[in-house]
Amino acid sequence: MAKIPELKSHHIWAFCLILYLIPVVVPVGSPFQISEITLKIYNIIENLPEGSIIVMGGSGVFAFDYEPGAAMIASIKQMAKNKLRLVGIPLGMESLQLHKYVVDTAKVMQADGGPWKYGVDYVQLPFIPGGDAALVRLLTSVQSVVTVDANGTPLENLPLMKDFRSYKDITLWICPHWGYPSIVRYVTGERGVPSVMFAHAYSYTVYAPYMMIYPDKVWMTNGFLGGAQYEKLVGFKGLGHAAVDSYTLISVAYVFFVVLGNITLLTRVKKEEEEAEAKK
Amino acid sequence: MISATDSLVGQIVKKGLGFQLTLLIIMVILTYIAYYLGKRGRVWEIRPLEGLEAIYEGIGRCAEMGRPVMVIPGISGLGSAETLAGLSVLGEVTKRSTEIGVPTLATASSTETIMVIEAMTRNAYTAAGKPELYEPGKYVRWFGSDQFSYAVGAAGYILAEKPGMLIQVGYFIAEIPAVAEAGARVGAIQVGGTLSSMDLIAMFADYIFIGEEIFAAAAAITQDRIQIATLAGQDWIRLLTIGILVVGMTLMATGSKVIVDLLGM
Amino acid sequence: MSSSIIYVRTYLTRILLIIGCIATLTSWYFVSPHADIVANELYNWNVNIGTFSLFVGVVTLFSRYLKDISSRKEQWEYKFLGVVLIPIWVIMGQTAGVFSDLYQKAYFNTKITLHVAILGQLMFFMISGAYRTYRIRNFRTLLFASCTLIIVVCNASWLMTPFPIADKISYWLLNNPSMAGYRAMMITGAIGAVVMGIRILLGLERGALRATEAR
Amino acid sequence: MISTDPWVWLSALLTICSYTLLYGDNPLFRIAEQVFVSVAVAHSVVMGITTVNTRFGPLLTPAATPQLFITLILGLMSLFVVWRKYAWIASIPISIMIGVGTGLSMRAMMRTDLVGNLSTVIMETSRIFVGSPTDQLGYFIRVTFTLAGLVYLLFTVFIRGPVSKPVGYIRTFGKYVFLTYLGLQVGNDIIMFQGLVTSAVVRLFTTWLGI
Repeated sequence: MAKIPELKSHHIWAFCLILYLIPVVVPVGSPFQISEITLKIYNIIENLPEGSIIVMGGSGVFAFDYEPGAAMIASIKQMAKNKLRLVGIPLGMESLQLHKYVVDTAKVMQADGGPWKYGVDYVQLPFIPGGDAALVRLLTSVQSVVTVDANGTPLENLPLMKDFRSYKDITLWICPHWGYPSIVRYVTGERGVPSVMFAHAYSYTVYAPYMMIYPDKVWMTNGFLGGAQYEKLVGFKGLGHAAVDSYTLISVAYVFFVVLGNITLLTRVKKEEEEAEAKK
Repeated sequence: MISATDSLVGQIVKKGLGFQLTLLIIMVILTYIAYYLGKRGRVWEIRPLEGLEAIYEGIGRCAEMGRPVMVIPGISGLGSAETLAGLSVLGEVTKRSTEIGVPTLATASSTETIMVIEAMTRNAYTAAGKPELYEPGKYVRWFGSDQFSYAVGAAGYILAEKPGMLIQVGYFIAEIPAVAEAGARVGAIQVGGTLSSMDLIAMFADYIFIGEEIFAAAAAITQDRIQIATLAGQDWIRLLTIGILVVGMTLMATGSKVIVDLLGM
Repeated sequence: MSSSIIYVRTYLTRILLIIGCIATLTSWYFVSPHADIVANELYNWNVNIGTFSLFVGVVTLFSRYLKDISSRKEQWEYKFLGVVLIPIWVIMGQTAGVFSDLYQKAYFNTKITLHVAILGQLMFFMISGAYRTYRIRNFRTLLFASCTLIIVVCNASWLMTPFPIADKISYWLLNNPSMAGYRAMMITGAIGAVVMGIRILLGLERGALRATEAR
Repeated sequence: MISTDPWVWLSALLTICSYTLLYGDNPLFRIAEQVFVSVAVAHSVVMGITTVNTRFGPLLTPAATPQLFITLILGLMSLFVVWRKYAWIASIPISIMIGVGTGLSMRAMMRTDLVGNLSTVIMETSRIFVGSPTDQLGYFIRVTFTLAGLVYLLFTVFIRGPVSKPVGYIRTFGKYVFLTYLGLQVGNDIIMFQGLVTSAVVRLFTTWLGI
């Protein structure tokens, strides 16, 4: 039996890069179904009373939070359609930029032709340092921690902030950030406010125990797949769809290379056995 | 009388938090007792750790193959407990491999960690009676303090030196695949352990330290009484939680929710 | 420095640490309006003090870079680029404002673009790594590789579409065996964190304060 | 059509620079990395100045409070952490932050991560015998895997006598519980990392080159 030679990493990478280009040139348009948990979150937001205040907040690194951003953008479109109100609370240094990115991309503000008016339907608070201590204090008194919005406008001049003083005014907390444990521990665990995380595929597996601890108050989507499902529910195609499209091919490549690696190992073992036999 | 006490406690301790507070107090007591015993000289035995045994065997195999060992204690500075655990492993590996003439190579991204590794290497050669073999910068390399400049440098270092064993124990995050893939390319035995990105380490490593095993490994290597006592104190608390679980599950099977109610969730 | 000053300093930091910790715990566990007032004040202090931590990085980086540039240390040219870029960026940021469209565009098209690209390319290492390491030599690799491959294929639409149950299998695996494994770690991690807190409180562990000890 | 937006060009070129890492270490990657590090640090400075203005602006108004002044001093003291000789000055504000952080972490970990999980495992026991067979198996796995994992993570406890063997088996099983979790997690990670590559590829080929 002939030994299959070991592939060089550069060849594997070049092959994968070509695979990535295929959906860009010829969109695969891979169909996928909606998971129960994504549908549940969609329905929760869908059934919130008009005017409910939703918080988008937490801390994380933008590049990682790019993944939850897919579902966040879709949910913002849904919120705007259902006349819900949103407050952005960035607790990480890059969170403010992520919040601006998702709101701008959702195109829900009046300047972009959407229904939301800044200060009335959406307010973006500035970055709040202090970590968990800031979050804990903010939950009992927003205005004691922050007095102006991200543009420097005093909060008393923003109609939405007149209705948002403490955790009691929050209907739902959505976290599109890595720092979800803090949200579960302090917002849901200590104050009982339901929370949703548009989770990274990585964080779904490690934060899943929180869903079991608070089964009626904590829900999570799963990574880009969850993002694509949310986009589909809301009715548009964004990064989630693009990621799922390329994943169709990459997942095949992944399995292919694992199988090939094992065949290579098998032929090597066989060859070694044959050589040992011949020596005898 | 009982109701009077109850109401008094109710006035002091917030509703539903009594058990959690009691558990916290028990944990304080157990932690202090373990510390006290450790300080007075009590030493606990630590169970065998697969990763540690693999490291000891691996050093021998490297000697047979004539290839060096490479140890990376993470990308954090000395403030991280994981890095300190990694340095303990590195210290022991350097000592053992130097004694049998196997070079131990190392790299890290933090400059303060690099300084400590360099000192450890020098001490190991002096202790082994071979100070003439030590040269600063010969065994320890630094490729920059940024996560990915370190990763690129470390991968290149691995491809150039072809270590027989690659040990990554310490604080690591997303850069693991870039370094460990190089280890796989040169066919090194890989041993790894970290807390935050263990899945990525596990993907590449032949032997792993699972979760807090890295601290157990550090305690076992250094035989530091206080570290071992901390480990023992945590074990008592772990046993207590297993006990609460077993009692709660047994009662739950008989239809009683008393433990769940007591937990106050 | 005289030993008595070091003594006073050490005790002062210990006392402040204990006050912070006890106030936070007391306000949560006990019915005490006084503890609530102290804790709330300390939370506000934390927010204000935390603001300054944003400058620590730049001070460290600049002092290191300037030293390397002046001694023409290896790769000093790249550091020079950094020393020039940082002030320009700060001026731009202060002029435009962090919530402006200009700042957002600049930030997104440099730092975020680069970060996403660098993290993304780890995918390539993961594929070539899987090719080499997922070789079934023993039960351990068999278990590990099969778990990975099951999730990889169950998340893919090419399997999910003809077999809708794939999605359910994927979630079942993540919500049961995977979740339970991590839960055990979460429980021991929580014990570790609480014990660490107790050790800090009892003065058995200096933790991050080690960084500020006089040398 | 190829983009004419200079920001898109910058973004595309930096993406290419960072992807040269796959070829090996090279000056283009070093430039990209330096831009990355510098912008990250500069961003923290911009955020810092903005936040100081917002938080300490009232000091220049009649609304200034003594507490605000104290925290300004403490904040400035915390900056001494970078000078080794005077790092002790920073220990005072840092001790307040560590104290509060430790207290918060202790109470939250105790409630959610420890007691919350214990309570959930116990509750799950009651669900092992109800519901569909898949659910029953799921709850059984949740409870047994958690217990086995906890037993595996005991390091200094040795059970001797007749039960030592069964405990040994549980411990070995615990190791495989963790391997199962880690294997499943890597599988789920793949979609995250590959999604990030997708966004880079889309940026290069759709946004920049207009394909």
